[in-house]
Amino acid sequence: MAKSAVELQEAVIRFADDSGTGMQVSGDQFANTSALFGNDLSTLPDFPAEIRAPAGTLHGISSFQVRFSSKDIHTPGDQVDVLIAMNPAALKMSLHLVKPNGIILTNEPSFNSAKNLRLAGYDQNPLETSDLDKYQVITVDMIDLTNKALEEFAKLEEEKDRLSKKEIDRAKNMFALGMVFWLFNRPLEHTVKWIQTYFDRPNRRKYIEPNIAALKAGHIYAEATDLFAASYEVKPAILQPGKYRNINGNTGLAFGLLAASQKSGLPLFYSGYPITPASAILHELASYKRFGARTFQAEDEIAAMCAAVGAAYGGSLAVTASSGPGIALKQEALSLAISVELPMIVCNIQRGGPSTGLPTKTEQSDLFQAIGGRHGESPLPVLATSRPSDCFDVIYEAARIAVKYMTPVLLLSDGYLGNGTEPWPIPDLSSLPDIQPQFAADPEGFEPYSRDPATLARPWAVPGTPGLEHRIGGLEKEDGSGNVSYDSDNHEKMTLYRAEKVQRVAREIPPTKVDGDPEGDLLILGWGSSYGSIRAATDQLLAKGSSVARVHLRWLNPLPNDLGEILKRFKRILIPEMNLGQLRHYIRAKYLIDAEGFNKVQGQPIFASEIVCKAESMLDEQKRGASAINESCTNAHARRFRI
Amino acid sequence: MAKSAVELQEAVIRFADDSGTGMQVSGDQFANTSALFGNDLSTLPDFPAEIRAPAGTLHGISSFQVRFSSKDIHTPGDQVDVLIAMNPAALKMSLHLVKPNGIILTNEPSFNSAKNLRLAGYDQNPLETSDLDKYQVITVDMIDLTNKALEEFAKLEEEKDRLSKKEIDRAKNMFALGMVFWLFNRPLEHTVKWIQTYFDRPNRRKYIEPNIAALKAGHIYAEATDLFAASYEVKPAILQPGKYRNINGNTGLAFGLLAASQKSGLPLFYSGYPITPASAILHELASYKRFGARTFQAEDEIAAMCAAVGAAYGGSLAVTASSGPGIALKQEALSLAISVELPMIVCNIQRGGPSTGLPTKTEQSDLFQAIGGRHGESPLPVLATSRPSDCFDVIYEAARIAVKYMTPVLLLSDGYLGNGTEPWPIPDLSSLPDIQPQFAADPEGFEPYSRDPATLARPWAVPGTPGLEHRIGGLEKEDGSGNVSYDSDNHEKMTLYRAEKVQRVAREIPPTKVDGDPEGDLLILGWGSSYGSIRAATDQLLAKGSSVARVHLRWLNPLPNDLGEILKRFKRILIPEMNLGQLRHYIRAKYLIDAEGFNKVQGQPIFASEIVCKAESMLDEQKRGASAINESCTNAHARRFRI
Amino acid sequence: MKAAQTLTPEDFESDQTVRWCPGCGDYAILASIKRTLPALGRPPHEVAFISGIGCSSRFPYYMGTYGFHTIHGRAPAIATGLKATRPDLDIWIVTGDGDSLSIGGNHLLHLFRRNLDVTLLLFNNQVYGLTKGQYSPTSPTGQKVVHKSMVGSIDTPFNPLRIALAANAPMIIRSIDRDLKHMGAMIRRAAEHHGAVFFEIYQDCHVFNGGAFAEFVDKNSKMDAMLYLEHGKPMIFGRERDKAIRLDGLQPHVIDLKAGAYGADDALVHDEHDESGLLAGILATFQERKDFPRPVGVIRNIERPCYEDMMADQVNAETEKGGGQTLQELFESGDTWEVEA
Amino acid sequence: MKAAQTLTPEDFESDQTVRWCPGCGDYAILASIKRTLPALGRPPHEVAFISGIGCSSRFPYYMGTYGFHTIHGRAPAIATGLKATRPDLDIWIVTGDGDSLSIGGNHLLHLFRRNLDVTLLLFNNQVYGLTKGQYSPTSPTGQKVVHKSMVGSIDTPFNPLRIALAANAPMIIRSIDRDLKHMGAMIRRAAEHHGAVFFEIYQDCHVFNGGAFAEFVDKNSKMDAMLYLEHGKPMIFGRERDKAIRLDGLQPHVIDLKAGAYGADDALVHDEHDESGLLAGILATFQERKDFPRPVGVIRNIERPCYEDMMADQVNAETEKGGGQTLQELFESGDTWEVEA
Ligand SMILES: Cc1ncc(C[n+]2csc(CCOP(=O)(O)OP(=O)(O)O)c2C)c(N)n1
Ligand SMILES: Cc1ncc(C[n+]2csc(CCOP(=O)(O)OP(=O)(O)O)c2C)c(N)n1
Ligand code: SF4
Ligand code: SF4
Ligand SMILES: [Mg+2]
Ligand SMILES: [Mg+2]
Repeated sequence: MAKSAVELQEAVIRFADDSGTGMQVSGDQFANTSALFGNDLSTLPDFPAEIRAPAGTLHGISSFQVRFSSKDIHTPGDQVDVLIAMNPAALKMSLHLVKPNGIILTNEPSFNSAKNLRLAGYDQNPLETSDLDKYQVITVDMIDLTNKALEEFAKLEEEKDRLSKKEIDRAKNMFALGMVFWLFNRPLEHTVKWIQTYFDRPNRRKYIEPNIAALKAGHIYAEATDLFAASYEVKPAILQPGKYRNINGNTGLAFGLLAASQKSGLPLFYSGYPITPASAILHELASYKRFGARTFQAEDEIAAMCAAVGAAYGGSLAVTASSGPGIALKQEALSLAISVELPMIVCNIQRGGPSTGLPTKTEQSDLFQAIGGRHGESPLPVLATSRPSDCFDVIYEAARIAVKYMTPVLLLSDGYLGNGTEPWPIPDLSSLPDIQPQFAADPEGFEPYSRDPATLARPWAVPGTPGLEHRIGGLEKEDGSGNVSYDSDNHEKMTLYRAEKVQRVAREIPPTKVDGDPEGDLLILGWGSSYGSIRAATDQLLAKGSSVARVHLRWLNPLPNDLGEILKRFKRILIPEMNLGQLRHYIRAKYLIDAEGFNKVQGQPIFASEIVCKAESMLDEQKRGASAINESCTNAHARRFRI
Repeated sequence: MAKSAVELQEAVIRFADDSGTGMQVSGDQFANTSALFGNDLSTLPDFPAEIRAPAGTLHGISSFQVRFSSKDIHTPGDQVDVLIAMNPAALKMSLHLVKPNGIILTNEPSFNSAKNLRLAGYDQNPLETSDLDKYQVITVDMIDLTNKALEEFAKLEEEKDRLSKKEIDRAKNMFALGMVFWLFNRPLEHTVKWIQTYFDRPNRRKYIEPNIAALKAGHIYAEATDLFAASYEVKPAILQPGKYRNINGNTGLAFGLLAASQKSGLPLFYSGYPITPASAILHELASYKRFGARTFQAEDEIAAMCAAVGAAYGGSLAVTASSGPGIALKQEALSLAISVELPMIVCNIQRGGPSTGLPTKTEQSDLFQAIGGRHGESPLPVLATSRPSDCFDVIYEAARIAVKYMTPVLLLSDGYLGNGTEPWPIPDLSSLPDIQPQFAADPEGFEPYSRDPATLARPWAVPGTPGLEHRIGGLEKEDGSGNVSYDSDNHEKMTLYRAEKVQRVAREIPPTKVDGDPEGDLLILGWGSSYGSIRAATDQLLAKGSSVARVHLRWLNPLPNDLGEILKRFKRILIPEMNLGQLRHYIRAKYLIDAEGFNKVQGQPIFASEIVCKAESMLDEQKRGASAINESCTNAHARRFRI
Repeated sequence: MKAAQTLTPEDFESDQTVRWCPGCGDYAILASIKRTLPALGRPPHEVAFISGIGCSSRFPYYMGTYGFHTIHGRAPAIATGLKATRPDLDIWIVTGDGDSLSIGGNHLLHLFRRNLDVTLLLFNNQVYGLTKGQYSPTSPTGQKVVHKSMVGSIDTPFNPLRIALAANAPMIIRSIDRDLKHMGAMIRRAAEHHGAVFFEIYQDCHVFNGGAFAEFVDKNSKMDAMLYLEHGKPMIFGRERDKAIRLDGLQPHVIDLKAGAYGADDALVHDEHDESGLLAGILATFQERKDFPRPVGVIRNIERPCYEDMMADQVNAETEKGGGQTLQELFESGDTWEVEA
Repeated sequence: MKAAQTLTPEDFESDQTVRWCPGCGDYAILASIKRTLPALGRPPHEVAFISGIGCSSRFPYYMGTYGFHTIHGRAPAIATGLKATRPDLDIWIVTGDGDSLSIGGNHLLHLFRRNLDVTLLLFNNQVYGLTKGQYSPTSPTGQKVVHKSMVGSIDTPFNPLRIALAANAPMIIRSIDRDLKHMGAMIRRAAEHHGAVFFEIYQDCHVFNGGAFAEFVDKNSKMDAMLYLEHGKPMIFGRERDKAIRLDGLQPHVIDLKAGAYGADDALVHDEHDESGLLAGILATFQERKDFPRPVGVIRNIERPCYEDMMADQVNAETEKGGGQTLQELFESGDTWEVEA
């Protein structure tokens, strides 16, 4: 019998099962449905580095976490309200995230398999021990129920339409999703529509009806039975008015490039070599050839970088992307791009390092590589995205700066932003700032290395322009003429020009936004994907009345001109990073301020709670002058590994 | 008629002519003769990036500067006493270095050639204008004199022995050298011996007699004529007792590796891809196969780096070297080496950047690349050579640390050190510190990622060892077992291990030597090849009674443990570098000290005089609180290029 | 450590769980290699597997030998450094079509040019498996990235045999994942050869490029689709051994032995040892020709001096020539002088 | 900007002084290219020379066209990006044997595999000139680094033609620096071809590898040492045109036309257009055979679709299919929702 729904402000749901069983789909469907319903939300997909590790193993688990709310939120959440654990390994991997008294929905038969239990490292079935006492555990035989619901499809006349048991079992993810939809009073329509279009392909159409049936069956089952103590409701969030869609960071980058190409009138050339988590950008753009995007899958990252240099030389908006290992390979050619001063964008979708590291995990540890990772004095502007929904703006700005200053620009994103989704207020193309390439055309007094007095940009003189024939290259060039020059004074002059040009980009940076107290005890400074956690943490701290504020940097090189003055207004500076303190290093060197770090290198986003904990211990220290608290939690992870 | 020689404490001679005319040989001969005579000395070869630019052009000039002294010296000198300018271009390129009233020895006929004058950019023959009034100009028709002296060889019966005019002309460098030998009362024997051995090859023997004849003719001519106002004498220097030879930095590195290989019992494997100014190391080692050195000319720098990784994996002392562009290409594989924690040495013989930059000029601008130029948290020890005679010690230490801590080590040298020569006190092999590789052999409880509690080094378990079969790779590894691990806590733990291991290398660094006042107004901090100039500058400042001292760093990562405390003892810190302030950046970030820089990026060594000038203006400021002086000179070069 | 003769497949097995997709062709390859190695007489500790990055390159983790999972495309260069300094080891390189022919193409060429005594196993699944299905340098033109509404590739694929021949690979072999017996025999041939072996293995990427080699696996088509090469034997194939290859001038043709016009002795005879590489060159063209069978087996097998042997010879020769000069003597040679105390 | 027909060599000359060693073969190549370009009808501003690093790669500085002296080994990749986006330009790559076959080998392979309409001029002097004389991938085994008491190279050299064929280069040409007339003719052939041209030029590095190609330059030996190829013509050579190439089975032989046993019609006839590449493959083996002449001229000349054309076609086709969806519409497609003010 139906219950009246309990109203919640927000909830965090985590779907987990073997990779390849459709859990990413279930999560994604729940997210989109909630977005359409008007919730603010944030998602965190997490899958193994192996394509498909063996079923039942801890390494094989693929999970998808979605947090949705009636207030605006910025992280996928530190703790889970509802965990859908389809097998023991899934439970093992996610249990530590579940809130006390949280709901755990499990698929019974997979917990009766000794093999599954062994693979997950359980010597007993956890459903039968007291381990889960502090949670609301709901155990359902989804295999059996799904098979019952889909009986008819197993009996169809037409051999080709008939479904095997195996095929029917695979619909259990829809059954589970149906139950969760009921739990949160969500409509099924959106997912039904999706099923109808997704399977509308040869040899796939026969799956449409069964999946819809499984979805509905799960919904009805939850409705009919008394499994859940209650159903819940999360009201729509009050977002800025406007038209929204859900977007992940890599799609945001792709869209931003299409926009920059259209606004600038520059043909888009994107060259890449597949690598996790950057490949998706290449896939996206390759499917937008109709907007004139030329995509090139190169033989390696060096070739991808070089092809971008060639395309920029020819007058295209040239872009390449990779992650750490690939960026390492691009550096030599990037140094050439800096020397010949051509506009292009290099994106680094960061992942765990060093070397191959943790390809599917996220990290912020390529900042040193971005700013200083080349030979010689080879400066370039560096900026970073901080949420899936700002990737569009950031890469658009990167394009504008690259073209205006005639310089390669390096953009840092990461796997968490690339795959995570957020509602995105769809911009009006006509309202975007102009990008105006200045192509040289007049042979009169033309010099390839003359400079715009304001930006120090050199002219963009593309092959094919009559009368501008000239030669460029990686050897040092004479100021003005661009002829090869070994003159010592000229070399210093050109070195200073290249450095100063990048510094002048700071003129483009709007006044830095300080959220919270304009001055006070603690400033939390961040960059990149820790944005959400830092924002949530500061909000909590402010709510508790602490004297804190936060600044989140989009520009890392150059740093904003007003940053030094802002930093001085606070007693202490905290810089949370998913690395060992790379931004902190630059802040200390430039401003000689003893900034402190909260550094987490676990291939996972920093949790807001961790930042709050660290911040409060710092605030306490100031009051008490004691560092007692400190030990308690903030360095918990560091302490675990005192070595 | 003979004159009694005027005694000098030191002198600087510069030989300059078209490349390929033997000026490097003349300079080298003068240097070796002086070394054998017992002078301390320092040399600076300088040649064009082109193999052989056209005769008479400014770009084609090859020069060799030698400074020799009866006191110990550390730089090739800022100013020249005697310039041998064999053609107008040579004069044009070096004139600004000659002291007022310095001697300029020129070869007349080449100044009578309109073409030569035009190529050098003279509209009149400078020998006939007043431009050179403030110098002692000596003009000799060396062509004519050499031809007269070698007449007989042009008339020889045997066609095959007979010399053409062209061949005879080429001996003029020996004629010039003979004159200079007379000017400084140097014996000819050493050069005569050298000629006899150097030309002792098929088709070359016929040049032995003529060259000796030319050398003697020049000597006699100077003796006989009254050309020079006086002859000079520079007495032997009082060096530490011991056996000496002249050495350049690249040979020092090669010798150091042979020594490390022999002392450690590890076979030496050197892989490289030719690049200026690092190629010489490959050439050197390739000629020492008899000491077991295996050298491998790879297809590119990536392969060279990878081959080193493979050799290290197999238990060799693996080494590779390149310069900036090549190091950029090595970074991805170097990151693998860091991840699998194998010992090896990577040398960067720095040159002017960015990109191809100034291949034959020197620079210190790859420090950022060395310390932070990789993706992920990938730390490694970095040290630097500071003079040709310490390259041996530095690379030997690099080998010792690499093996003891099981880590790749990056060594920074530069073109100036690589090619420049200095007297080298030949070490006694038996007196060098031990290098003791610890190869794992016992299968009992073997774990590839267990760690030595002191050094955190993992065991070196090479293929072929029974019972130690194991797998390693670039993915994150589980502490201990080394199995692939995506566990977040483990990743952080391993990241901290890798960082801490490099920090512990600081335990190997002896107490930092502070030369000059133990505390005071100004500390001049340096690294790399600015050693000589900094040392000379501090000595001058101390002599003038200023309160200064200097510290020269061999270790750049980690920095010495006692450095912070030392820095605090001085009111101001000056860091002269041939870059835009890369060491300064690290000092500021680590110690939050407002270190100042003297930065010269001209592809040339910093001059002692420039440092003295900068230092004095800083000292003045402190007294006067005025920055009046400042403008006068120290920023001269920066001011020239205010942009 | 056991005596070679008592070795079993288990001795070549690691304790790691295998992590390939269900149905992946890599499982079969792993099985035949584990099954074959014991017979080759090298104990596990003398064997090293070096791989790059890719699904295929996970291979070393599953072997009980020494193993090094390196970086993308560089395994040949790393193996070169290892073999040049450790000729005593038995070294196998495992790589994929992307790893070896896209990013790693140059190292592959130089490995075979220099000819080190290693065997390179190229798992060719005509796709980038690990990165989820992009086309590779061996993918047919038009191949699409799976699950993407993308237009197909416009790249012309490489013919791996032509690449191996260009680098003058002394031994060239081809086999297929599903044919364990043939694979085993070929692995033995590769192991016996002193010199670099280019070993292409058709491997089914079940998930992203399933069935790419179906015609060579399917019982019905396989005998007509493949030509099993044997040295000195005529090139006859077909389910009823009713087809053969005949040379007409330079160009090969498929002849029908039933039609009567031609007999078995018109068939081209295979010669592994053709130094010129021309015969292998003809076999290489088969995959570009319509209705031609795909040659499998030992395509080429000649002897060339090995790099590591020449390197060792040089070092030894120089050491003797060196006339026992000590290192100390070297340092003190040339122009030296004493400064007296 | 002049009309094409009135162009002169001076229009293709830059104001930079040429900086090669006296006697360097590069001078001759520069001369013939400047002399030939005016006739090809493209004004200087539509022409771009892209080079890597090396003495040879200084080439663009001396041309009055657009020029880009890039980095070592990467010119093919940079030219690919330029040609893919600017099919309208006439693009020439200038590279050396080290630049293109050592560090740049992989990019070279992929350039020809994809087949962009560019001409790659490989200045093969069998040595690293700019870095002062180390052996290169085309240096004969045993070559020493000049002025060094080093033992010789133990590397087996590449055969550049085999590399070009492995990448399925549609046009392959060889000429020599000193033969200005032949060079000029070949440059014209290359320019006429739509597709990637692999153009090997034997170039004398006077300083570090002088005389490496003496036999092909020396008046007395040259006619016996070289085989000038012409399409459809028998392969006859020799000072008295008294020698020819005859095919015996697969293997080529040099026959003596004077001896009487053979006549001109026994000679193998050259066919540029052999799709299979087998004939070119046979010509490639000549340099590995004793007493065989070195083939020069157009070795191969077939048509293959060009990468940049296919790319443009895809973009155009997609744009039409796109049915005029605007970018704004794309952004607003899929699941969207309105938040009311
Ligand atoms: C430098 C670098 N670039 C790109 C990648 C991403 N990557 C990993 S495997 C792979 C290709 C895999 O294809 P293949 O070599 O055919 O192996 P398979 O997975 O098909 O067995 C790529 C592009 C990487 N790991 N490192
Ligand atoms: C990344 C990099 N590695 C190495 C070098 C040094 N280098 C410059 S040219 C060259 C080889 C030159 O040989 P080749 O390509 O045959 O040209 P050549 O000088 O003979 O014309 C090398 C190794 C470089 N400039 N950049
Ligand atoms: S993705 Fe393909 S190649 Fe990789 S494991 Fe799965 S089936 Fe095998
Ligand atoms: S080194 Fe050789 S290739 Fe280079 S310019 Fe001189 S002669 Fe020519
Ligand atoms: Mg593959
Ligand atoms: Mg060359």
